[in-house]
Amino acid sequence: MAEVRLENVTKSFGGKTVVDDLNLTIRDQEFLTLVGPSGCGKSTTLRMICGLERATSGNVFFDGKPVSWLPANKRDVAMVFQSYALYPHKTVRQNIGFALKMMRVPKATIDEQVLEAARTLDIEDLLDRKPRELSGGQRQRVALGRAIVRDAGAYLLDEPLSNLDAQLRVLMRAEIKRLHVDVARTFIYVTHDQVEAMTMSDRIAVLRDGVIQQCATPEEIYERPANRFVASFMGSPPMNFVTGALADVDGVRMFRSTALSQPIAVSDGQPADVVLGVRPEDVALSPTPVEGYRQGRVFVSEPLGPDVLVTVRIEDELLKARVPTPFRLGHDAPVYVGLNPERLHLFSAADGTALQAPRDAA
Amino acid sequence: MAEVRLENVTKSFGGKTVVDDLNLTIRDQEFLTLVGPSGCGKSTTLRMICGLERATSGNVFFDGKPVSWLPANKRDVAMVFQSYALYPHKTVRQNIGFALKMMRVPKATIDEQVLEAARTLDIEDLLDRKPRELSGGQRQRVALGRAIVRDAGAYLLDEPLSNLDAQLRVLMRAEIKRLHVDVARTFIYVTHDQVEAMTMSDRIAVLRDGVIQQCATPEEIYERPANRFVASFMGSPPMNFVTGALADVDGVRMFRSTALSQPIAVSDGQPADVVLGVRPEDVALSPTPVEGYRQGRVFVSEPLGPDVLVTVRIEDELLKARVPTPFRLGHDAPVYVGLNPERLHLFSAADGTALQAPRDAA
Amino acid sequence: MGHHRHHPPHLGRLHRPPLPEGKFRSMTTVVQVPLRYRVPFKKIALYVLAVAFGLYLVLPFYWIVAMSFMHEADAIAVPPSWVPVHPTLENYLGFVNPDAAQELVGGRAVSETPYSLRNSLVVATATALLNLVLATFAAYSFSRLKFRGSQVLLLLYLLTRMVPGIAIIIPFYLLMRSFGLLDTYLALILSYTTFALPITIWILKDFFRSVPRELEEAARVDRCGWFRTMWSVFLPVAAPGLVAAAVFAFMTAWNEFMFALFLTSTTAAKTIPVVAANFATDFNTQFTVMAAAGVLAVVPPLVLALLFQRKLVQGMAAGSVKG
Amino acid sequence: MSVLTERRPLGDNAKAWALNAPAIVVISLLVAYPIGYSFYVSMQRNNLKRPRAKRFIGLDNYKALLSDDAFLSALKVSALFVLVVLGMTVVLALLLALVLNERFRGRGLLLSLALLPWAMPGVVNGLMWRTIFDAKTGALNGLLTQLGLIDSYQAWLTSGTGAFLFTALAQVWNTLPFSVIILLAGLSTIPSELYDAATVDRAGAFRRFTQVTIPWLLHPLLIVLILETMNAFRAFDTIYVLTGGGPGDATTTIALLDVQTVLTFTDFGLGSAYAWVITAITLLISVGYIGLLYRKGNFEV
Amino acid sequence: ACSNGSGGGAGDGSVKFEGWDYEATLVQQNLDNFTKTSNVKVNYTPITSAQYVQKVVAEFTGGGGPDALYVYDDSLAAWVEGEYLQPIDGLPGVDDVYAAIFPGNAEAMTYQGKRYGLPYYTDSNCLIYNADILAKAGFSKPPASLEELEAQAVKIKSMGLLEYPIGLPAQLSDTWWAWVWGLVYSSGGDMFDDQQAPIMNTTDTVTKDVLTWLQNAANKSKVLDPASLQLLPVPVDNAMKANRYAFTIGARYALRDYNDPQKSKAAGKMKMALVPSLDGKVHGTISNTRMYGLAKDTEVKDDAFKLLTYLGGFDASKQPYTAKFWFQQRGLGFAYKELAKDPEIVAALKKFADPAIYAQLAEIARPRNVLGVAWYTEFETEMHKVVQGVLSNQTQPSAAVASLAQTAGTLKKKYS
Ligand SMILES: Nc1ncnc2c1ncn2[C@@H]1O[C@H](COP(=O)(O)OP(=O)(O)OP(=O)(O)O)[C@@H](O)[C@H]1O
Ligand SMILES: Nc1ncnc2c1ncn2[C@@H]1O[C@H](COP(=O)(O)OP(=O)(O)OP(=O)(O)O)[C@@H](O)[C@H]1O
Ligand SMILES: [Mg+2]
Ligand SMILES: [Mg+2]
Repeated sequence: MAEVRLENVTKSFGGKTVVDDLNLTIRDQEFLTLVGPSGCGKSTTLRMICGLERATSGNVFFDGKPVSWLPANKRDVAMVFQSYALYPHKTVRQNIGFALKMMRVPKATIDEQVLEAARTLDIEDLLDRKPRELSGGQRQRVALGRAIVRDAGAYLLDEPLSNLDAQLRVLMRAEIKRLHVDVARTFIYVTHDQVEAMTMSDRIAVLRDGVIQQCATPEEIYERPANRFVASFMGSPPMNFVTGALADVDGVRMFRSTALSQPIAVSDGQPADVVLGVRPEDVALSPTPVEGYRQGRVFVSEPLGPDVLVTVRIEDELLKARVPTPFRLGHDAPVYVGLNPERLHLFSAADGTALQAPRDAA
Repeated sequence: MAEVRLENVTKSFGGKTVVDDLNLTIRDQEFLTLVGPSGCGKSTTLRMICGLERATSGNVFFDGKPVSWLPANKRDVAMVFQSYALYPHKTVRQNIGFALKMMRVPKATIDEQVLEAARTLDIEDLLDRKPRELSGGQRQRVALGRAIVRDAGAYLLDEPLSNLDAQLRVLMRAEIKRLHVDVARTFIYVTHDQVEAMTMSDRIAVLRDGVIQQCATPEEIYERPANRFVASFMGSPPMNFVTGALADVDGVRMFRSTALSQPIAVSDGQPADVVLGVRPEDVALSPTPVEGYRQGRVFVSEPLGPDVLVTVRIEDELLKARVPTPFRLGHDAPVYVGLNPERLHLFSAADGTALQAPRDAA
Repeated sequence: MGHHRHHPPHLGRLHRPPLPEGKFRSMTTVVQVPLRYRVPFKKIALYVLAVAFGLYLVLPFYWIVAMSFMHEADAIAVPPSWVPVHPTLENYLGFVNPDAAQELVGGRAVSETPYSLRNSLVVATATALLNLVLATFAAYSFSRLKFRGSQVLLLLYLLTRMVPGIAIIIPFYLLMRSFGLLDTYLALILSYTTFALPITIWILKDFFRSVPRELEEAARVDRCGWFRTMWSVFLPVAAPGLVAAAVFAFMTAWNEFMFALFLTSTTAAKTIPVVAANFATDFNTQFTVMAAAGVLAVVPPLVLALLFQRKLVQGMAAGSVKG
Repeated sequence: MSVLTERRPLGDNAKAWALNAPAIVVISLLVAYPIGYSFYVSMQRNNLKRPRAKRFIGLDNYKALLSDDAFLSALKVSALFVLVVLGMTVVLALLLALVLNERFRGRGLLLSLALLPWAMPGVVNGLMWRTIFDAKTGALNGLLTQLGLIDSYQAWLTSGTGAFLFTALAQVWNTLPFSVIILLAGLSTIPSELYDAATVDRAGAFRRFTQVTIPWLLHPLLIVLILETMNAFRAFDTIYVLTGGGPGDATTTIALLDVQTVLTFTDFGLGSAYAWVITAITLLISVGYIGLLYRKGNFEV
Repeated sequence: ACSNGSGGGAGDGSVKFEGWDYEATLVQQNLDNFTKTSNVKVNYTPITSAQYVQKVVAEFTGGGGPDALYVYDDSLAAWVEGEYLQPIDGLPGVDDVYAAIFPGNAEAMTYQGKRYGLPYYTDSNCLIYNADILAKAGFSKPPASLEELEAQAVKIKSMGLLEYPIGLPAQLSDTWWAWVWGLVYSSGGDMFDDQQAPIMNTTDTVTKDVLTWLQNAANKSKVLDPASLQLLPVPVDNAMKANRYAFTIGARYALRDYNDPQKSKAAGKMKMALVPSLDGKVHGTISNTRMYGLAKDTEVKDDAFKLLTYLGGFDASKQPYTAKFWFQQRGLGFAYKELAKDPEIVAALKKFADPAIYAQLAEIARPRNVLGVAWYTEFETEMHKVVQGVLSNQTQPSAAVASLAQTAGTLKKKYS
């Protein structure tokens, strides 16, 4: 029920700018995820949207109306704090029900909703404990519970699942998604978990040092990162980058580096110094020579469960490849490396902006 | 420099047992990871090892000597707290250097080491801030820094990377590993991140409700889970489970459920009621019929970046398959499902213990 | 999957409370006017209150200050003149120049004032410190350890403070006399310590309680023994409480009168309240000199307060623990 | 692993008592005897003016109190005084502490001012109020006249109610600092993120106060209540200087009566009995406060 | 200084001497002079006057009392009973002193037939009036009777010179209200007979009549300032000095200040007269005596008594040296009859009072006759409250005297 717009929002702490001229519109009912390296200003942005922090300059609009001067308690937003901020003097039940109590919801309704939220979060049997007596993950769930019982215009969730185990996280993710559908409100989500970001979001905004790098759908971000930073940031294990240059060899446009020489389809008028990007899953390995593959040697291989992450050394360059389990070559074994030509990224070596990306999203 | 042994350790909080008769030996210089659902007693176990909590019964031994009565400051362990526990009145520099100061390390050495740790953690420019001026991830890194500057007999790390972005986490993981190699001490690590657990550990101990389910190498845990719980807990997306029965059909031992009928090699003398487990990556999908594949219909597909997680419905059962991107079938499209016969798990329906697992680790 | 998770296959949607329409439902209804340049009511209220309290606190004292710069006759003039019309320093002169004190009522008191200020400072500071040390130990036990008899002990501490001083002054005097401590700092320090200790323990135990346990644990892991933990981590974090307790003990000692009167007799230990009392006799009261002495008596604690006020209002454990 | 000896450290019980030992030693060494002595004296006929009549009379002093009009009237005055002073002190102190807990210009100054009444020696303080409330030359009269609020100088302390209220006012001024400091220090322990959370949970300023501030302040408030009750019950200096307990009995509190009995009438027996009645009453009230507030405020972060 | 044994004293051979803190600097000077001449060391401790009695009591109780000390006549009985003091009968010069002082003072220093003190100073109550205001109202003579006093006050009031011409210190405090006694004694009445039985409600109606007069003055003619209820002696002094009252009843020495141009705007206008009586005749007035006493347990009795003699007795030239010293320095009243004729004294006296009236007051003054009873302090305290009731019109004089008599009875019983 709310479109949230940040207009030229800047936030400084004593001279240090942590959010820099941010412009971002989160559409009504959108699920937007904020990602970015630690300390890039995600929490600060949420806090400004929420009204806990006032922007040094710029404005926040809800549904087109400026709210910069509206205190948080009048903004009708729910928030999960990164640090939980549970009320230590209240039981879990009171913690979760507090906002409802503030809205003068009848006692019985509160109880019912708290119970239901607790069930969803699997903390039903902890309802009468104080936060002090909970484990880290349990506290985080209480913090989440405090937000999900609410009926707010916008939900801000600051890494709400970071301390939960994978199982639970999957479940909680589903619950949050379902809540999003159910209440049809705007969600702004901060996470460090790429799977979360990729699977849950309508759009992802990538922040770096307080500046938005790209704001687009998950596919777009993954497939067509706007610059090298986004490309490297999204995707784990991260994209391989090889510095080199473009050259025309026999009328074929080629990317060349010490180790690689790869034909590449690219429009004209690009700078010569470029960086080639290729994701590990787009690197194929073969124990036997294959046409167009380069020979390298296995440097190290790490099992990731279903896959194996193999680092291959070609000349002086290291390339990571993600191949399905089993992979049985040992250190220094010769291996042949091929790059999926359809899924190559090219960035300017100078400023890192994307020069080309796979034409076609997966 | 220390073997840590827990012997019949039990911990109760006011009647509620949270760690139950735990027996665990962490070998000298081992990297052991504790995993388990939120609230299963991981932190409590660490705290008992560390000496912050006294076991209700049972004993903790360091190098064979009982230390149950030794206070934390005499145990020579370093610890990253799940809740960070930074000293609010000290700067980042002082926080990190505090333990060294306590050990009367010369000032210059402290400064040097702190700086080095800060560089490793990428918080060099925050050294003179107080914790309250840091972002969540930065705080966590300070907490980590406090442990890594130390020269301790054992390092206990309670989810030290949960609030870091993927990039940083990969780096930090490597740093911790490197530290482990460098100092050659015992590491006990708690994480919810399976990749972390799988890639870093010598052994993984899976905890559930305060009871150890399995303690083995990552491969073992992944390939030969001791019971259904371990199987379901490790691996994301989790293993598929299909309840059914064993039957001899035409002399071939078959697993049968409503939806499936799968030949399976299994020793005799097993109970009839069993649960079949298969990991999503061991489920193959084909748009066209394949010999031995069952027909199902696509229920939902979720892109995970390099892979797609496809949920297929066969009769009334849902099976998840993880297949490489791209996967282009839409909802309700018919699809053919095959299980990798070499990678099937079988569990007793009654108590969940593993009856068989893939013979051969990947 | 964990046996303890029994999620219904399809979780029903959360029931939302039927909220009064238009009141909280959405921010669209809340944000009706662009609240851009809101009058900062809170700030205004804050300043109004601050000024009101400031006046309430300072006006009576101001009168003392003003009087201390007046001649006796002006001080009791009708209507009063709010600033000294014939300002004079003569009320203060005696304190620095004993000869000038001779002619005043309570001239001896005037000459004793500097000593008594010194005595008061020594006694009050020592009391505050001794109190902090003793109370820190005890308060720690109440805030961190579960032990049998804790509640009773807490009450007992209080009880010792509840018997009015008047009932124990004579036996106390006897006790101090038998210790040979009459007219010494120690007598005063000890008696004020016993007065302030129970309350200090109560004050500190509360503040200690709000220091996150994890901090202490972290310090232990960082190889601090208990004392070191207290000194380097626990106490600095509990600083506001310590300052409050110290101020309490200091002030208790600073303005206590009766015990000081009974236990001291010479400038060796007489404190400022005892000496100040000498400015008012049955026969005469040298208002203005007494006011000057009062002003002098207020200055040291006030300076201390200014020095320590920052500690008192610093937040305690911001940013240190998560959860 | 440096030392790995199996040496049992002290249990919580022993540790706690060890930690309390210094305080217990100091307190019992110094006040156990006086307190015991005074209790013993309270069961004596013991008037210094008649040393030969001294003897043990059990609870007779206490029994006599029941029919002692002066005592009963003083008890009533004291109760009222405690009520008025405590109420005003707590409200004003809370308000002032809240103000001081905000950031604004001049906060340090105001904080120091808030300590000021505390730093003043009782006699100076008494003199100050006397010159302020003085009927002939008082500053209050001067001020109110100049402001045009009264026509002529008033004798504020000559009516029972007036004397009562004005002494209470002076007493509040004096006892405010303690409460302010304790409450302020209490406020500073409240993590600001709790206010953030409560604000986001739509609690307005008032509800943040009742839901976050008050629960955190319960224990400091408990101390304030106990100590201010104690103080008000024992208030002596200010009352003595301002009214001497008059007019009539209007401001003769039990503490005043007690001091007078002991020091002026030198009746130690009766005076000690008064003192123990004061002790018993304050203890009872304190236990009441504790029962009311201790549990609720007893939580850990 | 007082840590040894139960004997008290300074323990180093010097005389431990305590007094309330009036002009402690002068006292010290005087003592230095004594030490110089006698070679007796004196260890002098002044004590806050408001707590003097209490502290001395504590010291004696604790066994650390002084060797010589100031004693109020009010405290004498209790301190003797408490065995703090020893009689000085028979010690050298005592008889001479007692023969040379006014009988009232001698009486005040005697308890149960034994003498306990040498006089420090004495004073008696008088009517103090502002002659200037009286003159403006057309009076050239001070009132002799209470009726006259009221009439003059009414005139002053009606002329608008003062709203309330009469002021009295009637706030409760631990000091006694001399003016009540003064009024009763000036009219020839008493509250107690010689056996300390209350007579104010029976045979002697003076108290009741005085109270009636007070009530009328305060409430009917409204010439007595109602603010008196919150006035201690010092504020009354201030008001007198500021010409804000025409009359008060107070001690003679107050005039010294009142007539000191440095301190008083009314300097030169203030005069003293006998306390007006009901019938206009001269009957008497009240006096008090402050004395030097000798501790019972002193170990330096000889030196202590030497000090006592220096302070309260005659010097080598048969002169009451210190008494004279005090009068000259501060105008403190003297107990020695002869001093009234001393030319130096007269000269000094003339500066602020009429020597004749001054002397007459000393002659007719007598001490309270209930000083010796154990319950005197309680009675005095109760009396203040009762008089406050009368002044504020809440108690009728008849009820007041009844209540006083009853109080005396109760106290007597309690102390028997
Ligand atoms: N002080 C306490 N009182 C009562 N129960 C407690 C207390 N501390 C922890 N518990 C309970 O003990 C169990 C184990 O807690 P612990 O912190 O060890 O869990 P954990 O495995 O670290 O979980 P997480 O991954 O969520 O951090 C939890 O169920 C928790 O609720
Ligand atoms: N009170 C403060 N004073 C100074 N700097 C601050 C303050 N609060 C935050 N910062 C800085 O602002 C930057 C952004 O902080 P923020 O909490 O928004 O980061 P974040 O993106 O949420 O990081 P994380 O993922 O680690 O939580 C950080 O570099 C942090 O150090
Ligand atoms: Mg953050
Ligand atoms: Mg944990």
